[in-house]
Amino acid sequence: MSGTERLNGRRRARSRKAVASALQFLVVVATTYLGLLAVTFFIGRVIPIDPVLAVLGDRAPSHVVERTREAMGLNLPLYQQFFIYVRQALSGDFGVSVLTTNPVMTDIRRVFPATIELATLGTLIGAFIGVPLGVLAAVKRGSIADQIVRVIGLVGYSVPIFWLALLALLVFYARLQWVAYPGRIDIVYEYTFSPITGFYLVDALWQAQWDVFRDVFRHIILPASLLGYFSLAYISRMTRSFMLNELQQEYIVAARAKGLSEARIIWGHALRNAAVPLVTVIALSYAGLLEGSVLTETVFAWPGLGLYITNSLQNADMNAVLGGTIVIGSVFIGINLLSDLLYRTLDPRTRAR
Amino acid sequence: MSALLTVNDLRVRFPTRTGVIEAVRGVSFTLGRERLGIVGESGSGKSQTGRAIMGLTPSHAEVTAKTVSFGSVDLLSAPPKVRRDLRGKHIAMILQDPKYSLNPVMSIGRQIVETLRRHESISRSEARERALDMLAAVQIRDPARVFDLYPHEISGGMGQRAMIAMMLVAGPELLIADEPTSALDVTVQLEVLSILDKLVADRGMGLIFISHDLRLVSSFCDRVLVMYAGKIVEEIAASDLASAKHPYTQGLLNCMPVIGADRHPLPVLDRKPEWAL
Amino acid sequence: ETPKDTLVEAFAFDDIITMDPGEAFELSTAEMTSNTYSLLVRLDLNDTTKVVGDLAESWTVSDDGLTYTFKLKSGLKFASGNPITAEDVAYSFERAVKLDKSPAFILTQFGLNGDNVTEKAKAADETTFVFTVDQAYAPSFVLNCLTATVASVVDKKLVLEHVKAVTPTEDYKYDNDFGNEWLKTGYAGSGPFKLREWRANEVVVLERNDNYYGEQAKLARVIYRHMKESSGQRLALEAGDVDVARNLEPGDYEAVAKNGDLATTSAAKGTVYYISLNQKNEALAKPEVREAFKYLVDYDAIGSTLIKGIGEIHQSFLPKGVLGALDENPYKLDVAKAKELLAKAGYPDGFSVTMDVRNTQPVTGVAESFQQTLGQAGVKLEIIPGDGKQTLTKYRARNHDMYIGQWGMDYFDPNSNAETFTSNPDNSDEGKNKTLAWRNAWDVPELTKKTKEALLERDSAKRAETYKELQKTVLAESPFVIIFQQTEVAGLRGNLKGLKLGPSFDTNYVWNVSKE
Amino acid sequence: MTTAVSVQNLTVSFDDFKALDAVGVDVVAGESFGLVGESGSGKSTLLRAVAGLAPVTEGTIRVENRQLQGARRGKAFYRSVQMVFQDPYGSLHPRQTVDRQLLEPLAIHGVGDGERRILKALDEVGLGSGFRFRYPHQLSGGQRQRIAIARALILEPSILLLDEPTSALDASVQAEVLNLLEQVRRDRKLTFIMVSHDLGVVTHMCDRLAVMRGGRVVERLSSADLVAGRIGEDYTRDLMVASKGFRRG
Amino acid sequence: MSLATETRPMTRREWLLSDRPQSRTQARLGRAYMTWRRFSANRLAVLGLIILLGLVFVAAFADVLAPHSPVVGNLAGARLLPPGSEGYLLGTDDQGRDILSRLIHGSRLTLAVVVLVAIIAAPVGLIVGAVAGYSGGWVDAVLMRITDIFLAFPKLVLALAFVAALGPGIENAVIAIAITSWPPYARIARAETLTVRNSDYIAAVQLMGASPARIIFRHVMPMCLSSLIVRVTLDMAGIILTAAGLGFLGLGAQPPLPEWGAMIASGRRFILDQWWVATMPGVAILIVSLGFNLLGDGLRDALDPRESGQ
Ligand SMILES: Nc1ncnc2c1ncn2[C@@H]1O[C@H](COP(=O)(O)OP(=O)(O)OP(=O)(O)O)[C@@H](O)[C@H]1O
Ligand SMILES: Nc1ncnc2c1ncn2[C@@H]1O[C@H](COP(=O)(O)OP(=O)(O)OP(=O)(O)O)[C@@H](O)[C@H]1O
Ligand SMILES: [Mg+2]
Ligand SMILES: [Mg+2]
Repeated sequence: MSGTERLNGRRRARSRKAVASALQFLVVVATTYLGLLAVTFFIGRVIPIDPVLAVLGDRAPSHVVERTREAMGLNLPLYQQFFIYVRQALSGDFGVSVLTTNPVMTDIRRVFPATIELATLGTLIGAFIGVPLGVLAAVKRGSIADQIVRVIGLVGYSVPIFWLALLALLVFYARLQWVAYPGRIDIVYEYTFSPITGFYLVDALWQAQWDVFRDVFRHIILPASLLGYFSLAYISRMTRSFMLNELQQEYIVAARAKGLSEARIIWGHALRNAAVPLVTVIALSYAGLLEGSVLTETVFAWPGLGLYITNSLQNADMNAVLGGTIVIGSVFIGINLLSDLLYRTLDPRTRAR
Repeated sequence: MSALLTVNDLRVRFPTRTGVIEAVRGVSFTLGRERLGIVGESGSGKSQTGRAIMGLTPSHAEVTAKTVSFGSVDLLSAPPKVRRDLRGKHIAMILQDPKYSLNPVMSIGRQIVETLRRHESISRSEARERALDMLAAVQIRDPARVFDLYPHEISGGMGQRAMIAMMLVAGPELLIADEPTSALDVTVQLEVLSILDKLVADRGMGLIFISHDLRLVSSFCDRVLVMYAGKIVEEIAASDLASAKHPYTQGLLNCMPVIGADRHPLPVLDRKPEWAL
Repeated sequence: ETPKDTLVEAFAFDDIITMDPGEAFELSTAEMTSNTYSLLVRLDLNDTTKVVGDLAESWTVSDDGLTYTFKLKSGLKFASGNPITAEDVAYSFERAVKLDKSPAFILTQFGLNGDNVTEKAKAADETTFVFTVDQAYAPSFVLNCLTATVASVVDKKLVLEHVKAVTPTEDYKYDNDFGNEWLKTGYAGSGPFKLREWRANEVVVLERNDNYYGEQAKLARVIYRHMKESSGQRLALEAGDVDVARNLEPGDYEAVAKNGDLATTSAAKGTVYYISLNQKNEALAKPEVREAFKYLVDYDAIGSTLIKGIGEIHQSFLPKGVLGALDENPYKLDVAKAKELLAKAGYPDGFSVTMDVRNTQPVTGVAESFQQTLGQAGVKLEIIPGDGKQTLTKYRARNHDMYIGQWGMDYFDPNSNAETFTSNPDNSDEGKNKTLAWRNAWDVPELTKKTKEALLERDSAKRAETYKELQKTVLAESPFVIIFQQTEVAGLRGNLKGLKLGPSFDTNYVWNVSKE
Repeated sequence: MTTAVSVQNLTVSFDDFKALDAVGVDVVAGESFGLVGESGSGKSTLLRAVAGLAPVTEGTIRVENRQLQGARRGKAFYRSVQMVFQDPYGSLHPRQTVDRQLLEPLAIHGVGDGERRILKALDEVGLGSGFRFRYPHQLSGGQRQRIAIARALILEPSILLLDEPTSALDASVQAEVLNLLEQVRRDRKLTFIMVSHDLGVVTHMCDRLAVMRGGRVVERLSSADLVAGRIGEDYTRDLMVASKGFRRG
Repeated sequence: MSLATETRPMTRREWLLSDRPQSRTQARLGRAYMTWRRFSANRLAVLGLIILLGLVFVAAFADVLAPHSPVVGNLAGARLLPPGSEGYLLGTDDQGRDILSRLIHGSRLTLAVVVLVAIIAAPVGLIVGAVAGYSGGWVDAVLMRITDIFLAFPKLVLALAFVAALGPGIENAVIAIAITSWPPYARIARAETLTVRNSDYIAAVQLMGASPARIIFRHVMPMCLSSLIVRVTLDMAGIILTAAGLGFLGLGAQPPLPEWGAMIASGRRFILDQWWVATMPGVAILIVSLGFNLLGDGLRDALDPRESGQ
């Protein structure tokens, strides 16, 4: 029995495993998505709202209501309805929004960039401030700096976002007039500025419209900072805990024994290792912000997906609500997938060779 | 004999919630370019002694000594920068378990190169060459391949060799090896030890070899320090071990089952409280 | 600061679901439609019991009261540049009736249907439009109904360019959609403004119609920006980000009124807020209980706090300003009296009951206040909150105990409210006519008949008298605790001139607004 | 002479990796049998397969002349076979007192008289009742290993599987534990299968041993042969040399 | 440690700290005492505990503590009074109700939501995770699939949709939050179970012939418990915030229940002029969820020293 033979066997097994795990991964994504559809479908059926009412409004006379009810064909067997539902959802067809009369997908395509832009900026703020803060707290464990970072994080964890948003609005908009509100852009620019990507900051930069950029920035900065704060609270806390863990490892001692500087040990070795789980944390926090937009967007009248969903909910526009839920859910799945992949590339131990 | 390292009354204390733990309680010795073994049972303070010399004691611990000098440098009063420059370049340390002591997300080669480039301003390619040479020196058969591997992709024995390569690549004068082979298989253990032995001999380094295996230490080192409860209870030349005076040392020697020696039951240590005083 | 030539209004218009005048029946749409489309006749804002001509130069009613002949003004043009003819009017009526969407009943109640509409609403010549009704209704009724937005005149030529073919079915016998799909977001009118864009829950943009026959609108553009929150609207108004805030609540309204840079305006609207008692509930069906509940609303406190400025205590079903409206508020909070009545009804210790309440102000606040005063008389009220659609679904299925809500007039005529509060032709669960009386299972054959008669009374004074009687009956006996009439308010920037809210939602005109 | 444990042609695979490859071992009742070999050679896996803790793909295991099926074991099996693990820090439940850990097997098997048995078991492994209510973290490594032995003995098994029971211990403590094991074997006439990588320990404890490498048994020999240098395989000889300590050469 | 222990009777502290406990109770108490000592050394954690004890106290004696009725106000006479007004320490709301009294009574709702969610979601997650982790194979696959599906959902949006489907009200809010909050617990319990499953002490119990159920419930679950407790405590803050969020969107507790989130929602309308109406309940939420977070942090340090890095 030679060692190489065993080794080869293992390698073969590993590559077979890689294929199998890729397949498994697909199955996982598919079933998750199907489950998402099943639950949204279920919610859509169970909801005690007359769908006809949603289409017609309250003041429609009875015969119109009756006629529409029949026309909407709510009489097929459930499984058949579900089948149709799945097929449509897979082709990106979530029906027509009652509220806007547009296909839900068209609406989402219009509002989602607003949410993504907000959440992305929030996450960037959160990560670029949160990670260094977390590292600082871990390195200076027990110091005043650590305590301050912890308190910042704890408060961020404990404060109702919509409440803080209200207060922030009161202070920075109503009293100080530092920022703009509401929406993404001033009315003035509404008809002189034609976005391409839907991400206004990017578009304004792209087209070199500095005044527009300034205006868009003034609109986005407050909600993005708030979201950034929440993201920061989470990220700094997790960074701290990961860093503490890494700093205790033997390889840190080994690195010190090599004579490396503290900075190199912290940023090059410990953080590089902490980065592996951190990627997941940041991705999760990003997903959380996308979802958390439901509350923030309401307060800031931010025309994004969150506001779209709440509005639709309040108007019993279930197609839109479920479509939005599915899109956010899909993005969640996608982000999880992405963070998984990132995890794999960052961590050589899980990297398939 | 010109002393490479002088340690006088070294003490390491850990303040904890339940009181102060004295891990090392007044250890003194001098070391030339020789192989010095430190043995003792678990918790006797062997590692903390080694780490205190390296300056790797956890920050909340308290390290005091009359002197800890490396050549002409007083280590304890030296500024951190000076100590850092010494570490890796002049004093190096090998840790027990390669599985945990190598950075898991950095390739073996980069970790070796990192030591070199920290202490010598040389080009990337030159550093790579030196690292490959070093890998070859620790008897790794295919250095170029191993260079790019990650710690989890190599075996324990290979990891320990890489660790040795990483620590010795900058050519230190003093090496502290803290149980460098106890995580390895017996057969591999010997290979690694012989590599270590050869490198130390070739380069004329001083070596502090920490182990709990008295027999191994005595066969590997010139001189042995026996530690018990943070103190050195006996210092003895390896060749004189059979005539050790301290009952602890004798107990340690005797309690190991030996092939061919038919002792049932095995003699056991009868610890006396006064040993710890 | 907003641009000089643009009016920016903060307005909660999340109810808009279509901009097609033949289909739209929402309050916010009414404002947009009335500013962008022309009608034959409009409500006379100086005397809301009368109408004035819009496209119509003049009109006559035949002696038998069945034929209405309208003469159009000359030289009229749509925003598209197409001329306006009687043909367009006829087509507008035809499509509304044939589409048979929510507001169509305002026309079809005169005996129109898909088969006869081309006969009953037709162009006699280029400028003469003839409208035939099936009974000799009070002319005020007919004309009032024609002020509704469903009677807006659409550009036939333009619409025909955008019709979509559909397959006829049992329910819908026509081969095209009369441009309905296009008009949901499109525009084919002739009003002072053109509809440029509507993005649901975001923005509605109106632009001046240079082809308008009358006086040109003063501003080039009106932008309605969707904002739900009163406080947000006020903030934006104070900051000058908007010129008008339309959905201010009492506190914010007061603050705006006090602000020297800002001004306010208000107008009583044809909407009443009421609490209704489902007569299917044994306890609530007792006449004494119905009466007791009317004594258990703290009208004064509500009037001076929760609805201060945005509503006025008003206990009869016809809003002020409507023909025959009764201005009497006999009820006051009187817990002792209510207790007495409850004891008489056999509930000396009160009882438990639920009320469906939608999550909007001031309804929630009033409901909570009512809950407290009911509690004082021993009646335990459980509030079941829900969004509008949820509570309505339950309400329309008659599954509630009590309901609090508002009723806005469908068209500016007393019959609109009289019919819903006092007529219930078939009280069975299958009843086709789901009036408020039906929803609360209030079976009143006598009143139903009387309501019908009022419709055919051609003498306006007598007609008004009948409505007064109906209101008195409702006040005394009905399961409706009518509390107040809505006052619509707006906060304005100080530099705004000419903004006046009308008596109904389709009379909030913006073409007279200008900026200094 | 009866066979206590008989393993024939045993193969254990994890996914595609064969941890044991057609291994055969016969252990006579009352003897002490040793398994040596390098790390990863499958020593632990063999023991775990016997105990029903590893997935058997092929081969047969007979314990006291009863053929065992798959990973399922009857209650009787557990009363005759017990195991002591390598890592004294990992083999005791960290949240349970010694008392609870010793009581558990009695409770599972519905054995009464727990009080007495626990005290007796503690006594037997040289720990007084003072240790009864301690948590594992309040014990030293050697003491933990004694508890693990007590736990294994409390059901009065006839076969004890020992997976490197002393390799995590200091040499001085190792001697104590080895003495203890020898003594209970003598007292109870137990059959031992003992894994170790230390030839010294194995020859000290066992009559016969098997040398494993890469999932296979490469050589079976008696301790006496080993001591006398009657060794067939190079690998065994390497092990032998290695255990003598370092030779500068 | 003192050397004089033999000569005088043990103090209670020494009895607890004894490393030679004489009875089960002493052992258990000693362990608890050690945990308490570790916990109480963390001043912030003790503050968290005090906050929560305060919450429980206030909730228990709400009837005695509240100066006014939480539901009946004085609409005509005492509406929107600022804090410090005669008889109204924290002011009144738009129905003329005393905000302090409402906050005091609201503590019951907050506590109820938190406790209900905890006793629904945590055990469900624990059982699902432990069973999945221990069983492995298809049981694991199926259970984890379901868990992942729920995890992939946007939590708040899903809760919204559920409440919309079930109808608003505090019970439904609780159910909706519980439905969306068990999956992380299942994940934690499973992860913990996986590490425990392959440990030797579980192998030892298997070797005693213990049934899988016994192993899961008596040996595996206790190991998951501490990280679960920590996580649940930390999540409490999130639950309070989610409940408040639902209330804020008008889908939480029914009026006139003094639920804090709903109070913010209704006070939000007055934020510009009567800031206290929305601010007071916000502060209450902040304090209580801060309390939970502090406690959770402290518990983690005390129960799960690994994670805190001690
Ligand atoms: N961070 C620390 N805090 C408190 N006590 C510590 C710490 N590190 C080590 N000790 C204590 O110091 C003593 C000596 O530890 P050391 O690691 O030097 O032992 P050792 O001789 O190397 O043992 P082993 O053979 O197990 O490695 C031990 O009793 C240990 O408990
Ligand atoms: N549960 C498992 N899943 C996958 N592989 C396993 C598992 N258990 C053991 N193996 C593999 O089986 C091989 C044999 O392992 P085993 O534990 O039997 O070795 P051992 O001889 O006891 O080594 P050691 O001396 O290190 O304890 C090893 O390569 C190991 O990686
Ligand atoms: Mg050590
Ligand atoms: Mg093993």
